[in-house]
Amino acid sequence: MKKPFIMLMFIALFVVLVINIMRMPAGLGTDSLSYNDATEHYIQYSAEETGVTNIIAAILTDYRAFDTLGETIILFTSIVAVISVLRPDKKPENEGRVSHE
Amino acid sequence: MIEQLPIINLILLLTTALVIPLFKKQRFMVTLILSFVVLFIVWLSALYLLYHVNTTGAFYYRFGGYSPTIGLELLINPFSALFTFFVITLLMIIFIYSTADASDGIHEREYGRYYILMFILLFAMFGIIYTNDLFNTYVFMEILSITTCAIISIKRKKKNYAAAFRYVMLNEMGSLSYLFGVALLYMVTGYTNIELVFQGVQDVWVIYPTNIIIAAIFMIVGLGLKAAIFPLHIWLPDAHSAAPSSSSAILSAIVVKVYLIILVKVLFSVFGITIIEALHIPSLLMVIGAVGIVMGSFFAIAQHDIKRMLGYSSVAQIGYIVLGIGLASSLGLRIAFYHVFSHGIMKSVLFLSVGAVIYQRNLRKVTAYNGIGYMMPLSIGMFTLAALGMIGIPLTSGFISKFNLGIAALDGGQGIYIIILVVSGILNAIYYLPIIIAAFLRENPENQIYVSKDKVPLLMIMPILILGAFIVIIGVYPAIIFDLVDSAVSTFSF
Amino acid sequence: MNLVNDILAHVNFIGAMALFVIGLYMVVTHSNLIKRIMGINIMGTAIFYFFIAVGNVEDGAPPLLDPDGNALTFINPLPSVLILTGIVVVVSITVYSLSLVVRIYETYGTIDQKEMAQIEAEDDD
Amino acid sequence: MNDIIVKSITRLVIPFLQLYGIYIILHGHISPGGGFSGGALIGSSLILYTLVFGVDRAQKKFSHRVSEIAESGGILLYLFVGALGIALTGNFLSNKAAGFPLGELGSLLSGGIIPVLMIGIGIKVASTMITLFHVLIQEESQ
Repeated sequence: MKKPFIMLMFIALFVVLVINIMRMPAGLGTDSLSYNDATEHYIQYSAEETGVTNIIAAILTDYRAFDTLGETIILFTSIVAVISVLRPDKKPENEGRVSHE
Repeated sequence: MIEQLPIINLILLLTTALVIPLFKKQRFMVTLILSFVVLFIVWLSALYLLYHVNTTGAFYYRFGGYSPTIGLELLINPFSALFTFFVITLLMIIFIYSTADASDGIHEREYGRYYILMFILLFAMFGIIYTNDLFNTYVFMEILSITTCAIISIKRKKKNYAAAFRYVMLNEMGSLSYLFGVALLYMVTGYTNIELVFQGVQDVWVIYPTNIIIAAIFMIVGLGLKAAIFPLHIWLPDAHSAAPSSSSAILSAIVVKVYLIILVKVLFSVFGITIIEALHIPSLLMVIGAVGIVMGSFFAIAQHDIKRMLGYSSVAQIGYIVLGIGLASSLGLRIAFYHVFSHGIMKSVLFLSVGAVIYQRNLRKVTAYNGIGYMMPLSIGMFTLAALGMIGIPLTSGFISKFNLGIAALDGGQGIYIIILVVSGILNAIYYLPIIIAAFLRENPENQIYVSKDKVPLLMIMPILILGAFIVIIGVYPAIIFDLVDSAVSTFSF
Repeated sequence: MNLVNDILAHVNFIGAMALFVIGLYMVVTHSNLIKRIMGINIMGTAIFYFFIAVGNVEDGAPPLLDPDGNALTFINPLPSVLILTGIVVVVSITVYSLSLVVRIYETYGTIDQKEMAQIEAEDDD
Repeated sequence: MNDIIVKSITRLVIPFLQLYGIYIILHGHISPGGGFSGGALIGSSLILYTLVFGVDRAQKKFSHRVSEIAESGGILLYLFVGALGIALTGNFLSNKAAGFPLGELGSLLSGGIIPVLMIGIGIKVASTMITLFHVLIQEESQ
């Protein structure tokens, strides 16, 4: 009873999303809304401003380098978090038990 | 040089987090002193920035000197300066407490890691508040969600793992919904900078309204999940009750507020008042807030574990802030911001004093508080003060928030919400007063009738007392906060 | 015929939406923890796919400049950069939640949400 | 895995894998690739070593201390380069504005801070992968 209802809700969500996206223009290539002056700037001036040919690298580590710093910090944080969860803490207990016996 | 101050703060916090693991061989005291010094320096510079922006006006910090269309920028205005100051002040006080109460379930070898996480948490919150870019906000939000989950799961108990897992799943759903909204907005505007997106959205709103509506829904639901707005609060009581006391205080008093701050930014800076009014989001938020206030209090009454009770009380108090945001007027926003302060302080006092009780007596059941007021007069006294603030007794900051929220509701023609405020005061009294009465009037199991000193370290009592003093100070002289809040509100246009 | 053309033009976006809803459905309804993590990953992938579809230009070249100065039509580079960041974020979250699942399996003896809830209820009694 | 074929082939392959990873990191600014892909290659070569020769020998090669320094070091390098921008009268993470030499377009030594940051990211990603793998595999062997 419950499951088909939830399924139906998700299908409804999907339909709403698809109807929305069908109204958006697609396949316009360089005329689409997101292909704006910022994109043109990256393509035209990145060689002059950063001196590299890989535009992705220019944006990643120059124009938006602060994002990339945040990303390396996420990696660092995940290590700290995973170690705080998984680093075995049983060793001292086991040693204690051995010495008692 | 002042222009570099915000980034210097961020670098300082980050470097401290990176340097702590290299100190492993040294005594732990070195880490603590270094951490405190860094926190104090950052506090001073946050205070100076607050003064600076309030006297000379807002400024932008542009990374690499690029214009905002192609680069990233930080925006330091009275709003962001005020909330970074709020975050660092509360966190510094909770930090002092945590140095003495790290025993609450955290293994000794994890102390260093706990402070690494705390500094990254602070870094992420500073970044979120300062940044003027939607995608950058997402990156910081993810740092924040990993660290908040990690400071819950660092206490290695069965329940913590389950609570942290539930939290990380819902958090991640929230951030991905937010990112989906950002993607939809990027599709129609081509920018991620908040101000440029705002302009783009105003143009596109006429042509493609459904896109904007769906983006708004996804972003608000995502942030609502992370901020535990009423129907999306299910993770909060588990997470907040399982965490160590100092983590609970951080989560409840600060982290949830940071998500509400992003919500305010998204509503009023990204979409703008005309669009959200056209979508009836404010009135929806008001209803959600009002229902949250009542239901959160009802759930809190039913709880036996005191930390769970405080968690549900947070759900109710978030309702006040949402109600204030939903009024969508400068009066409403003003009181929402004031309540961020007021609730942050009161809830940290409650969690920290309960933490002190757990430290000394290991009591978590609501019914076990009989006569404990004689044994721990200071902690329970401050608990009482904060609880009275929650109920809304005059002379506390809680009264000021409720009173002004009532006025703001009347001003917005929403007088019906005053009934909610009164009802919530009564409900709060129903679950807080029995604890206070039991603590001071009932006999305790050990028949101790004389008043003795709290047997907890001074470093745990001091922060509670300082925060308790703040409750009264901003309750008696609310103008201190209101002056700052007013200039923060004036950065949003209505 | 018009509708078919419309769907073909939007096929990438529709695929992204379908993936997003499938991922959301997995996270919300499945009680197996590993499957929920997979759902999160699918949701993330859907958004990255969406970003790529937004930035795509038909017959566009990858954004690598020719040092000789030949002008080409490039795809929009910004979405690619954003998802590069996004992928790393989702990977970190996945690692952290997997480590939690390891611990949950150790302490509860199960990775099923319903059984966990039962065990918790028994613990409280 | 005590198979002589696997061991010999791993010994043969790992240097090339790592060299290729370093190549990708260093050429990140003039060809597809960069810190993440190169770092992931180096990290997976170390994971391959761990899988074949066991976690104990791998830990001798890439000890705990080294991984800790590499983790912090990658970000500290990034921060240091960024802070140089402030010192050179620019903003944080400035490249051309702070006066770093951009070099000739398309050559290996070009792009100011970009290759340096790529190296920092590469170190960070490689050490993250191997550390996470070691932590997870040690948990299993407990």
